[in-house]
Amino acid sequence: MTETEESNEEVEEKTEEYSGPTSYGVPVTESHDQVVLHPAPTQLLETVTLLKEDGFCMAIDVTAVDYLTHPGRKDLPAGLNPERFEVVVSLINHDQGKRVRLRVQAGTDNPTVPSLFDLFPGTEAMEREAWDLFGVVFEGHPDHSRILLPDNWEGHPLRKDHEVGRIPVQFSPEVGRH
Amino acid sequence: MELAVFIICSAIVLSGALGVLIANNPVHAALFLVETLFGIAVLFILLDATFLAAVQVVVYAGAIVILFLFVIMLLGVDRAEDLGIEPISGQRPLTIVIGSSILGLILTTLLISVSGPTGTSSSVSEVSLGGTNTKNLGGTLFHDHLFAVELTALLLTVAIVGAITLARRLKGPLQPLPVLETINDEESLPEDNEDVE
Amino acid sequence: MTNGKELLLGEPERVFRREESPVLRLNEEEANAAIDDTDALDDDHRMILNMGPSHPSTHGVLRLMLEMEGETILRSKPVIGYLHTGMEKTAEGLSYLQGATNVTRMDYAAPLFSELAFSLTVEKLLNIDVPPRATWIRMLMCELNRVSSHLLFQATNGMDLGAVSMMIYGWREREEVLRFFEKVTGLRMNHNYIRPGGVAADLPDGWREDVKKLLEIIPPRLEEYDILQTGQPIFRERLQGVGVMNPAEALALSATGPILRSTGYAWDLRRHMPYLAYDEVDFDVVVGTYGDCFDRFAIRLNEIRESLKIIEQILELMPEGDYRIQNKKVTPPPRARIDESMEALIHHFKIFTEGFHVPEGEVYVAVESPRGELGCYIVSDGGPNPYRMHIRGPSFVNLQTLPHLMEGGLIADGVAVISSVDPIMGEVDR
Amino acid sequence: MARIPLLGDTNNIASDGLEGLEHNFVTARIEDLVKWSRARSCWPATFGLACCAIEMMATGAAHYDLARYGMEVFRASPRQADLMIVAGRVSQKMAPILRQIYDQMMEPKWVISMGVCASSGGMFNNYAIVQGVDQIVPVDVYAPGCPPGPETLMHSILTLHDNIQSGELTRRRELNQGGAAIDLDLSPMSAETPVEIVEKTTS
Amino acid sequence: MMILGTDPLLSGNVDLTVVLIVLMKVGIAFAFLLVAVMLMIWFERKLISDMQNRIGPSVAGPWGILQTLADGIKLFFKEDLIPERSDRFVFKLAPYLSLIPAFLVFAIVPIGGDFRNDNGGVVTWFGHETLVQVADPPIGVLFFLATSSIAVYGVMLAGWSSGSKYPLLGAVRSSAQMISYEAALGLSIATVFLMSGTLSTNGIVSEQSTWNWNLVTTGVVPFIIFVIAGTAELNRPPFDLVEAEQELVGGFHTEYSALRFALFFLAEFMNVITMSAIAVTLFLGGPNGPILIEAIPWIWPPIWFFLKVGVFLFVFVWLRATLPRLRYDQLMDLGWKILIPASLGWFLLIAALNIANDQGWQSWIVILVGLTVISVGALALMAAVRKAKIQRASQAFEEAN
Repeated sequence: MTETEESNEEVEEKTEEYSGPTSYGVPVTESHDQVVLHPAPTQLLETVTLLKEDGFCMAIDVTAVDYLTHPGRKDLPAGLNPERFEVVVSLINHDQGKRVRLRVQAGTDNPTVPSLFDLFPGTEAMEREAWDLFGVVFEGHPDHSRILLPDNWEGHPLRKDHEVGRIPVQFSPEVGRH
Repeated sequence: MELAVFIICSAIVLSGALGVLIANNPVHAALFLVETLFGIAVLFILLDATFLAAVQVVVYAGAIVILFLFVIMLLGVDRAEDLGIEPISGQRPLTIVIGSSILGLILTTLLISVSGPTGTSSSVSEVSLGGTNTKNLGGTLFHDHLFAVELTALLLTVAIVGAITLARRLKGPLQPLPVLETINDEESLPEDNEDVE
Repeated sequence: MTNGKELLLGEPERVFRREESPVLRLNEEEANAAIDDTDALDDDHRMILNMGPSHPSTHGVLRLMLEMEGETILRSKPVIGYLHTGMEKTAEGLSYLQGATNVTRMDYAAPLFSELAFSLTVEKLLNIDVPPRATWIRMLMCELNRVSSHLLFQATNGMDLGAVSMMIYGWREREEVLRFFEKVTGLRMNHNYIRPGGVAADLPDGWREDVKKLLEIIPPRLEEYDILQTGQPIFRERLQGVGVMNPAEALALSATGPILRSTGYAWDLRRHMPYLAYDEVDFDVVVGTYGDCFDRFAIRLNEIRESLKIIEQILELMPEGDYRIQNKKVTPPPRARIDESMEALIHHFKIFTEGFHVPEGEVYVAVESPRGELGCYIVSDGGPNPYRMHIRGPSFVNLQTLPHLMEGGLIADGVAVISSVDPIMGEVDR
Repeated sequence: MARIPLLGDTNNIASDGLEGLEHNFVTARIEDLVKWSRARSCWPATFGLACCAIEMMATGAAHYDLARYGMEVFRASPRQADLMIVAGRVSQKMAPILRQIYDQMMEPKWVISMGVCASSGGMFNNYAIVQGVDQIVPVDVYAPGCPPGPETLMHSILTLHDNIQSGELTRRRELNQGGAAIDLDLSPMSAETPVEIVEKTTS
Repeated sequence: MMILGTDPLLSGNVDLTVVLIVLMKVGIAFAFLLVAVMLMIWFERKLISDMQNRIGPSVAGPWGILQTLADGIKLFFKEDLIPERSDRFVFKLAPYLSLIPAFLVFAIVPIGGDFRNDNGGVVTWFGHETLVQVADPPIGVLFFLATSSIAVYGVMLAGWSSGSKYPLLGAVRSSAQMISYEAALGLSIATVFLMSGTLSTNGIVSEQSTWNWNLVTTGVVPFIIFVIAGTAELNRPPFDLVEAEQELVGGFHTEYSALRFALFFLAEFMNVITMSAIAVTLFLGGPNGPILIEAIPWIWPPIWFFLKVGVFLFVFVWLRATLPRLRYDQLMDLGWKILIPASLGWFLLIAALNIANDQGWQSWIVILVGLTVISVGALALMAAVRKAKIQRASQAFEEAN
């Protein structure tokens, strides 16, 4: 945990130094005509609150990306420290027909971001999915549990260091009772 | 032949009654009760009281015991009970004494008043003189004893109202979400549902 | 947001609750303990009932954990993952050309939409524009697919309410659309027809007549559905006022598609953020009024009519030209060229073995599938396979509305609600 | 043998009706009669998983109509079903439940593995999908395709009917003890400890 | 014995021929019912297929007519199971409780006989005068009500004894449903008693021998109520909540397999046939109908009877193919708030008319006054129901906030 906190602080320091274009107080870039914001995990709730007040009324998607084998990506704003795990949140503004995407550098070993449940309860399942498949912790989530895989599954299969291949049938007397 | 039927029915009635007492499981007890009621219905037929026999089955077996079962299943008390426990000490011997004395009293009274079991079937009894037994029964109830019948009906109605008042319990979310009256408007027909943006 | 607008949308308070929420937040062990704990049952007459995952009305393998009092549903929790296929992991091992094969198996009732979302995303990453004919073919096929998907809904919805004939009728009409699909794509479902760069093949000869025939067959059958269902008192009784949701709740729960529109909130990506050529055709966005199951049913029924309207216009507006982009790097050469040209052979070989490289970057593109917003998020590291491919399945998100819609209803209402949300488990579990 | 009788052809109906009972109906052996009835009344369990389930339902609908073979009686309760059509990919999470449902079915019971995902995992050779449902339950007929069209499914159903009627399946079943010979090691679930699945055949 | 009633066969000496005739009747009724059920299942599957643009069973036997036989044999030879958590004795008993009443009811239905010229349906067989029904007890229709109330036990105990949740829910539903609708059923039949003045089925049919069918004389309403309540009593769609496949998997018979399940299946369809037969007897004049060819007069009554029964069977299948299922509370509302008050009101109206006839009052005044009173009552009831609904809704609303 301490490592994560340290890295978070590091990110904050970096963003303070950041001199590029900002929007809602956080660095902003553009990817194929799509607006991408880059808040730090600690800034996430604040940014999303601002966005929500600004008419972004729906959280369309929450997912995560594991950049283990692709560390040197170029599309981050200069000065932002890339981390292994990134949480991607898509919001939509119905009035203006605009989308915005937030890419949060969640950390390397114990990726942690605050849960958006209190702002958008619709993110509950998506955050559970991100935990299930990537092991990203969402602090303050009301039901932080696996959603797609069995409760007693070990590992997070969409991480890049997890095998793709065939795993024989697993049986457990506990699951699947009626 | 009638004697044979009588003996068989008596055996059914008695074994059923005994079963009600002995059965551990309330559902089994209720089933034994049905058995008893059936036996009695056949006994009624033997006495040519066919209407009574049918009503016995329709009302008692068809409605009342079903309600018993309904309650038993709904409340989930359908588990076998341990009969070894006596909530009131000495209740069993006491029951035997009181029960047998009441039985003795009734039998004595009956034997004195009608001078022994007659075995007369109802087709020749007072109720059935002239006309079918349904008609006579109706006549007896709704001509001769109308006041008593109505009084009983009133009593039962009061009992039902009382039971509902006592048992009604308002807690938690009730029925489906508030059904607004407007929902039944014609507006919700799909033809009118299109909203051109 | 102004106050007036909030009033219009309603109060979303219910969905924000952590405690006393309609969502049953129990895990497996706690639920099993509650099931075994018979004393607890006696105390407050509540019981935990498991519905599924092989229950006839749970549309495949959805499992619901219901907390019931008698037959009234108090809280519930959709338990999913029984069809988890690991498609997002598989996608990382497939090239961009093969990717459509993978995503098409997600929403198996409307496979073309997943292909479309995937292809549009890849095209955006590649910065290419497909020829107009490809765009219009895509629109034609997608709208037909929307028709077949909604017909399937009509069938299953009828079945879930006990109208057995509706099941057969819905399938009968769907079969007509599938025949056309088979003619065009070679398959009845899981077509892999829309690919990055265009579509797999041009429309076959006589497609216009086939589509016209469909346009003739389906509308009168929809009238029959109206007679059998819409005007049916029992049917209306079963659906009206059941599973009500207001627009604010739907927005908060990120519900899209017919669920959002049923609350009276007009939001359709085809109109409000047009893609393909939807800004060139005329159609209506169907919205409901009360946000109940009946509205969701009626919206789907009328969206079939709207789709047919669009298809009619496509028949007139369909341009001539290429059905896929003429870019050697992305599209394989025609079969005849391979025999003549060494270069074509090499291109063909490269595309089908290694695949084409896509510039580094990440992008999210969404389309309006029959179930709501279907989005595709792809991260490319410059290689021939997507570094990460994520599909935002509308069913997956919409499923969160179930506990809120079912709260306080009877089991039978629960069945109607599940049916009206119309989840496709392949897309939920991916 | 697997043939669909010409539907409009009423001349053949009488002969088709009791096909397999070649000799006189009255003097037919009881065993033949039982086999005939099992083949003619093969009630499937409602058990759909993925894409194939849609095609399975399409097979039951108007254009293909499984009812012709007395099979429109899809039973929701596995106790009353004779045939389990595993229609679609079987995930690791679903596998124990599938086996449980199979165990709840009464003998004699048959299994059709519909589609490549159920038969072999198909294109999804990854952590989530069971690579072939025959690891969990004994499969009698495999239907190829992704998804198999209604014709393919019907062909596999008719093949099953033929095998039931010829007694082929009953013989095979005796060898593997009705699927009981598939042995499952019930050790705790984890990705690291693969479970041994041994198929014992007493031959 | 009075229970066998007014059959002239038993009024004289009971010799061997008489006993044989009685046995023959029982045998024919039994065999007829079994064959009819077999055909009924086939008929239903074939007809519903037709309504759904399908072909239906066509492989087992000519036109699939042996489909039911195949199902039966298969179920007979299937592995049987008694669930571990079940109550073994009751579990085994329940199917028979369901089946036997279904058989018994058919005994009181007159399926033929000559009812012309106040003949009372008497025919002459082997030199003995007899009725074309197994028994004609003086309480005939009450016997039907009694047996049908026993049939509830089969369903209810089957659900309970299975020892699992879905069947239990099915059982509780069924008992409530059947009791509720039995009241409406009984009240609608009561109007027939008023018109006929007898409970005996033979007597009721005799009263309708001159096209004065009870359908008309009781004013159609009781007939409609009888058909609706009868459908509910049979657990047929749209009232098949007991089995409700979409909600309760299989309802009360979820845990049953093999032969025991077949018995339930059999009982269900047998009940459909007997209910149709009773409806024909009570409202449609039973076997009465014109004798078209005088040469063989005895053949016509059974033909008319089966034709009328066939119409009912068709209607039951039609309902199943068309209507969605009611919800449980809607079912109860229909039973208690509409059918029972309506049948009660109509019963009182008919009774008033009867008294008017006896006393020589003007019948149109009675009808006018009666209808007014009934509609006032109906309005009052509707207002009460509506008020309760609003009250409950507002209460729930307050509690929610």
